[in-house]
Amino acid sequence: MGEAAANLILHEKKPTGILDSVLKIIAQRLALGLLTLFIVSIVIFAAVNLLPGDFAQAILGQGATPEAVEAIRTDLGLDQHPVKRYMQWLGGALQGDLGSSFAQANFASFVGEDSGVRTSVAQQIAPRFANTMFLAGVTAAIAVPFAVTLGILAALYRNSIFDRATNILTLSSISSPEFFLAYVLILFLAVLNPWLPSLSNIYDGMAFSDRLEKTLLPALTLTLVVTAHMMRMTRAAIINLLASPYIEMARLKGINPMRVIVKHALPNALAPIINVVALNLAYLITGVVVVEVVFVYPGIGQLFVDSVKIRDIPVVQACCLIFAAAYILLNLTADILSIVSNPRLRHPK
Amino acid sequence: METDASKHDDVLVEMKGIWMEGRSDEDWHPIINGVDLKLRQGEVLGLIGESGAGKSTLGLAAMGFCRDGVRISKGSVHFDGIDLLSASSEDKRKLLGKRIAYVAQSAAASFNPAHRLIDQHTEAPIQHGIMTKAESEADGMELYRKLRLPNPDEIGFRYPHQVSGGQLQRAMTAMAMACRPDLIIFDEPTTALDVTTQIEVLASIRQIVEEFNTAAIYITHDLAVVAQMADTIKVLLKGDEVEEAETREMLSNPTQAYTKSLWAVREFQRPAKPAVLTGATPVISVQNVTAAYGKIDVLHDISFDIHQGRTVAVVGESGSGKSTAARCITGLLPPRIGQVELDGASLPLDYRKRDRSQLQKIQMIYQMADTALNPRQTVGDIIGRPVEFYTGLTGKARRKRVEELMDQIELPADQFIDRLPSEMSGGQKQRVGIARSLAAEPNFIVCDEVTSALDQLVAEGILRLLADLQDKLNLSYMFITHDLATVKSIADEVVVMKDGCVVEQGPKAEMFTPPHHAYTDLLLSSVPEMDPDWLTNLLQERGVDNIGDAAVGKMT
Amino acid sequence: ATGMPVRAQQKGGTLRLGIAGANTSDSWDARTHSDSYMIMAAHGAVFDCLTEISASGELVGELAESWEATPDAKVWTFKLRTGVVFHNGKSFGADDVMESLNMHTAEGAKSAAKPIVSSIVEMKKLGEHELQLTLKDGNADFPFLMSDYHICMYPAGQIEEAVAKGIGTGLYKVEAFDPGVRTLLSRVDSHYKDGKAGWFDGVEIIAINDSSARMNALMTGQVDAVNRVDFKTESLLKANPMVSILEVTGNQHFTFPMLTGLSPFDNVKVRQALKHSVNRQEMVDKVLQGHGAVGNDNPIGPANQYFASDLPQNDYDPEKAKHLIKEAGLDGLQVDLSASNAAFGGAVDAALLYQASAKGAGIDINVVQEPADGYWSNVWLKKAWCACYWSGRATEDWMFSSAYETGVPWNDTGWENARFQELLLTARAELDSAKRKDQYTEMQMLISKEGGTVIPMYANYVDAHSNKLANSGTIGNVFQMDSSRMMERWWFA
Amino acid sequence: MSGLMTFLIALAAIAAAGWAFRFTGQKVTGNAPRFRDMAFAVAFGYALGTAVLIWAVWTYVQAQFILPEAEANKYFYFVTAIHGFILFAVLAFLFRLLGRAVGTAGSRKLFRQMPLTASFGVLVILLYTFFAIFAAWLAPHGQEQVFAQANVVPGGNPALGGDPAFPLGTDQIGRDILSRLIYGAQNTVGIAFVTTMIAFLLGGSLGFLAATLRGWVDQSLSRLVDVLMAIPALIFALLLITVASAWVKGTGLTIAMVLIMALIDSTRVFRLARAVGMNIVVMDYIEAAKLRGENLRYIVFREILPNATAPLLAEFGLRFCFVFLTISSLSFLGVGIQPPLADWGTMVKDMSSFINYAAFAPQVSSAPLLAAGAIALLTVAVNFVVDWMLHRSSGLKE
Ligand SMILES: Nc1ncnc2c1ncn2[C@@H]1O[C@H](COP(=O)(O)OP(=O)(O)OP(=O)(O)O)[C@@H](O)[C@H]1O
Ligand SMILES: Nc1ncnc2c1ncn2[C@@H]1O[C@H](COP(=O)(O)OP(=O)(O)OP(=O)(O)O)[C@@H](O)[C@H]1O
Ligand SMILES: [Mg+2]
Ligand SMILES: [Mg+2]
Repeated sequence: MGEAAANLILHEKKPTGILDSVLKIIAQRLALGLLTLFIVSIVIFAAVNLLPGDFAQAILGQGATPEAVEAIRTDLGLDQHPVKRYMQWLGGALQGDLGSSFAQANFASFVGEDSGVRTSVAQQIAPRFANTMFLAGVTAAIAVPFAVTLGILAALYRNSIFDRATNILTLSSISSPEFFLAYVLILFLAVLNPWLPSLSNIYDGMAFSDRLEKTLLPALTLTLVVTAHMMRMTRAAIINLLASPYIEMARLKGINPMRVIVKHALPNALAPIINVVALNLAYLITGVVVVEVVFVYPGIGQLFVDSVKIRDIPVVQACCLIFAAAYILLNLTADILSIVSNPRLRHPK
Repeated sequence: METDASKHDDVLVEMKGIWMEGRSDEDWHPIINGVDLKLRQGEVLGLIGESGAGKSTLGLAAMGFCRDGVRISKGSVHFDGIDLLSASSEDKRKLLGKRIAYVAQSAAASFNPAHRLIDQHTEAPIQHGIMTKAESEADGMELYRKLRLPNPDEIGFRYPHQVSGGQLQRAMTAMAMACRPDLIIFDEPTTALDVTTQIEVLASIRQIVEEFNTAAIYITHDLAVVAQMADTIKVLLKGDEVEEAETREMLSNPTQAYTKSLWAVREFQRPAKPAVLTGATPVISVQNVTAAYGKIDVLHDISFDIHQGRTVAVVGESGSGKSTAARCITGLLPPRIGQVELDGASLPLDYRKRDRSQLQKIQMIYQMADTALNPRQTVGDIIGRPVEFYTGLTGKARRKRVEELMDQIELPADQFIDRLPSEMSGGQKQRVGIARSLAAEPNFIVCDEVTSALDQLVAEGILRLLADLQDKLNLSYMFITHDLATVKSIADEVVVMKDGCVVEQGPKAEMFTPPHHAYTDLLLSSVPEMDPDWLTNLLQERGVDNIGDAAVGKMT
Repeated sequence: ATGMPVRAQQKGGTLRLGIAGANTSDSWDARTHSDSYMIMAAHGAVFDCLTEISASGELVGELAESWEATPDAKVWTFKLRTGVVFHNGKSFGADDVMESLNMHTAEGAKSAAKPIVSSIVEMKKLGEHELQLTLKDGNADFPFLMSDYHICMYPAGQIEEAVAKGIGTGLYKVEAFDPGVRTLLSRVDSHYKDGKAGWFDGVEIIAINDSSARMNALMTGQVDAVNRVDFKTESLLKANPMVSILEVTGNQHFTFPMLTGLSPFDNVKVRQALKHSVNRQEMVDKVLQGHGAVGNDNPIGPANQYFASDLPQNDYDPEKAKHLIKEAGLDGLQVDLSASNAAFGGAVDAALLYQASAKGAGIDINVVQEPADGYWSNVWLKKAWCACYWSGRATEDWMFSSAYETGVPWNDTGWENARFQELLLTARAELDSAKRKDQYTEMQMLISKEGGTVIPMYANYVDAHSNKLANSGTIGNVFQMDSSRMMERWWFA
Repeated sequence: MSGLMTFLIALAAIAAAGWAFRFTGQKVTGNAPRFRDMAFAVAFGYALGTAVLIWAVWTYVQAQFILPEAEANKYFYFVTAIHGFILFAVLAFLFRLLGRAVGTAGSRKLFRQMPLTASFGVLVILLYTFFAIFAAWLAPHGQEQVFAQANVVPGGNPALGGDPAFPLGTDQIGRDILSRLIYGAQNTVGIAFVTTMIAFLLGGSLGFLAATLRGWVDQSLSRLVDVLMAIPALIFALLLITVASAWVKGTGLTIAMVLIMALIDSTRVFRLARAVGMNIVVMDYIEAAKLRGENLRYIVFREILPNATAPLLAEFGLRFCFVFLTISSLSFLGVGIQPPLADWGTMVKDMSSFINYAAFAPQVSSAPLLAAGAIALLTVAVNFVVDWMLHRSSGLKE
């Protein structure tokens, strides 16, 4: 009997059981994630509203008359009770409306005509977020395969010079401040050898190749930042398993070392590797402010920092929410992938 | 296939003067000291010895393989004329799996959880270029059928965790046969199994080895098992060869003192105690207890009494609820229905609601001394803490009491009081565990498989100690075990459990004389005996389809 | 209206600028502009004003062709250029001017040019392209004021849209605008300045607030010119053969304004003590690396017409400062000084130098490093004492009425002085040059002695550009980057 | 195109060299296991490594002895890196020798097992601690002291713009960089250390509490931590510090920063402590203690804590690095340690623009690298030590 037929028999037996348990776990995690997101939104709202000063004052400066401040506050709804504002914001956010940016609302409303041209936060964030995702994507595309391959090789040739050198190099790179790495890369790849542009001013409608070229240097910097973590986890997860009886069994079957690692150790080490990859991806989306500053990369981190400074509450809140959602979503994905990669959970008894 | 005539001349494996070393911390310490080994085509060699004697190490060396941190410092290993020690790892890999195969102790751990059984089965034939995947799969199913696995055509497509332990062990044997090797190393293949399952695996291993005329090294610490399997037996002690002889010869006529002492362990027997007075209040009385983990009931309406100064042995296969019953008594798992009485008074079900004197009266000794003793506390602290806690003794008085207790468990206080658990052997750790429960001055002690992790010799010492303490202190024991030999030697009464129910209970003498409940019978008859013909006879008596899981299945 | 070309101009190419001073809150509303990025983009390229100060410093017409005043300088008549169209096709006329001016005085509007515009009491449309403005008081500099970068011309009736999209009459129209990130402009097809200015096909203005990144972008050829060269590294930048430094002496000065309404700065002795406890030469040497001159707490610089060069210099005199503190009735002085490099390059260093030199005078300055972003909205005009910069203005009156006149929004010291105020008004309408000189000298004296701002140094505008760029040889000194008109006046060699 | 060709040829040459290496190795050593079992990939790796080494030595010799000074300038960083590498390797080696020779039996054993990287780490940490504690005595000048000479080039060579009085030069307003680096050790390291300590006290105790008590305590604490972790650390810190800046200034703000960072980091510690605690709580000895009727305090502090020290200590090292780097980043973004306290992050930021001129003036442009290097050196050192500790506690023999 062929494998397919046998598969059929097996799957036919317990299709609901499999689906049930995995779906149930996923549903649970999802609900938990949503709850977390909800509480995050409260925390953020509270923190943002605790920020000293408000947008009206920040924008109007010393010359502000009380009436003008009041006018702006009313216009922006800042005079309402925080709880009410929160409910409104949440209601909007649930319908996908994140409000409109204070900074873009600006003073246009004092021209005497009714505005209607205010940029919505979503409009403002979308391109920035897309940029950040692009950077994260490029970095991930370089870093993940690189790190996993390095990790596998390091596990295979553990304790060799190669392993030690990789270990020292990655440790050093993870230990260096991001801006240091950025400057060193600029120094060697842009200044001393003008191979890559040090300025990552990407914009809409840029050719993909240009965009890629401009993103390369920040992506390389981030690769250096995240590779070590993933590589070391891959190595450790694999080496952890090397003492297990089934690895010994595989060796005693005369399987060559590379195959032992790739075929026998790696599938069982997937869960920790997936988790660390997800963690690092989350970092790429949310934690790259410094790199964005150094390379003048118009990502969401920059926007966030700028918005905090001018107290542009809708933007700050939206950014935070996106960060939290990205983090939660990636963790969720990692959880689900871990479940799916584990035959015990995939094929319950 | 070899002819019968050539069978005894063809030396397949020859190890000469093997010395092996293992690394700990900074230096190398000896593991095997100059052992010779010769194995002919189709011959089965039994390798026995206590834990740590170096059996596995030697067995693996016969494959030209060393675990990490182990090396062969002297000697030679030849397999079918090939010098395994100077062969390149490439050449060795060509032999492994193809001509030499390995069956590990725990099949559950030795199957890769990420792949289906059949994929693991076919890996070696495909990698060694012996068969195509399809051929190998068909062959695998054939082997499964020969080994009497249920649904042989389908079972291979399961993942390891979807198959029971005994079945896995047979699938492992099938996997070892996949390339029809000349030599198989069986490293304690049945140690992790219940007696009822073990017998099934033993039968199939023996059958397949005979059928393919494969040479084998069978490693175990159980004499009765090796007696069924091996042609010759080699006894190891701390890396030294004690003696080697033909099986029957060895069993009937051991020459060395160590071998004799091994044989003698099985003889320990306590004198029977008089029957319990009717109307006496039991120390512990479990009454109609039903308990559940979450929503699933694992104990169903069980009741038994334990009287002053007596030992009640609770037996049953793994997962039958023995430990759960103990957890109900100690209050760690409050029963859903029913109650537990101590000296006739009912106990709060949750241990957190019990007062100090109630807690003090019930103590527990654990199976794994490693996890039961805090690795960061010295022996003095481990024993001293309950002394201080329950009796309030401190300073010198406390120390004196600790020394007394250490005296009772026969560990010299001056040597051991400041040691950490990691600096002691398994038996010594178990003794510390006993002392810790004695320190509370209890009436009743739960012993949950306290000897299962120990060697026979050491285990016997612990059993004797427990018996002595019982006589001296008039303690009551609830003795959980799956080893019927232990039951025979120490119990006054026996409770047999299966699937969370008590199937039979009564005084030991009654329990070991027929007629039994069918399950008790199966349990008792599945315990291997030192007679080399035991398995053959049993199979003849019952038929191959009426042993192990199959028999258990038929019963319910 | 551009200075005479020295070399033949060539059309073509896209000019890429790396400019500091961008914010996410940037918009095309010229009333709110205060930092170089939007001034460059709006005033320098997309929008036009009525008048313009040429590279050589004289006032010329931009959207106004000519103007004349009544002798008391009260009624001004502007003749507007004809045939000018906005980027959206609307043609330019007197209505646009009137509405654009009214923007600054609209209800609730906060415009830095409000004082200028509010001095207009009447606007009269004399024709489609002729306009009469009547002032409250005479102002000889009024046409000068009309070149202010806040007073850009927007299309009447479409101001809201123009503010949102950037619709002006300038040489370059907006292709893409990403606040705080990038602006892309393209040359309009035909323009009234054709043949005189606007040689590039397009301009890309990239926001690079990080000075290190900005210099790097220039050196690696990713931009053609940058503003605000880091003085620290100017000498190193010069070593690069591909790059030229553009240094002009303007009226840009770095200041430390104190809010004179708050204690202890409400005490003039304290202010004077602080003025005597800063080592100005050291600051010029270290912060400007010599690219500038010692200031005298006076916003009127050597580039101005009525600069009072013989004013007594406020010099570093710790003893005198100590004495002044005592006179103020204080034992010692402890003050916070807020600074961020957003105020000007090296502001934190300057503050630290101030701190060090003031120690000698027994004054304990606590330097508070403020975040760079939002410095102008959160710190300046808010914190009692902070660092600040001024580009300077072409006329004395303009400078004073921007930041020193009582009650103007940018009076960053809140300083009010009756005599000064009186002089300001008189001098404004005074057409006699000698009298004006006296009046302005007295005003400078007042500010220097009693004013609330410490002006330790004048900084040259130091910008840098690639050698691929060429210019007429005459460089405007009103703002950085050729008075922010590099996009109009320069070309690729 | 020709570049690609050169590359391919070089690759082929290295591959050939690798093969030859293995072949001769096998012949010469009579098929010793080392060469016998060597995969081609490994041989290739050796050849590649050797090629890189040869290139490095060649470049070094070129730059040091052969090329004229102007051209050699290009390799300034390379040469400095090699000098630093050799210097530290030798120091670490000597230090380990010293450790093996003196001290108690235990410490000597420790040093015998120590890899060179770990001894390097220990050495650097000791040095930093020493500098941090005795900064006031060791630093030639005060951290706020301003001298007349600004922008003195590091190196102390007057011909290149240096000044022997300031061996590492002065910064843009004339403060001695060496002194500021030393004080920076005190400020930056001290603050990071305090922050990590607080994070551990908070996160550790709550984590163990959650592991022991389980139930709703565990649930609510874990959910809270989830929430706090969902907001990116650096950004959350930025936000909270901005909030804090409304109430406190200067040193107060630094203290607020310490507390905020500690809070944020304690969530990570909580996770670890809880996970480690969970593994310990299931041990039979904890059950034994519970059955004895022991109270929570005894169980947490006497039974759990002693068994959790190894992973916690390792985590402490890692956390310290992260906190340290985050503080540097915050300073770099302008909201960290407040001036005029010397702080490495700020120093890097202040001098970062010099780095662009490496091509013309390597000495000058190395100024920002000094502070950044100081940060990197310490974190590398701590990581090396932690790595070794983790390796030891993992019990892997390999
Ligand atoms: N990888 C290793 N490194 C160092 N020493 C080892 C290693 N493996 C085993 N040893 C030591 O070698 C000795 C023999 O071990 P081995 O596993 O062969 O014993 P065994 O007889 O098979 O015992 P068991 O019945 O417990 O399996 C033990 O003392 C053990 O500590
Ligand atoms: N913590 C738990 N949660 C859920 N189910 C459990 C738990 N512990 C045990 N069980 C289940 O309860 C049943 C009885 O387990 P118990 O540990 O009492 O068996 P046992 O007879 O002691 O077996 P063994 O000989 O393997 O120790 C088994 O089916 C087991 O799977
Ligand atoms: Mg073994
Ligand atoms: Mg059990």
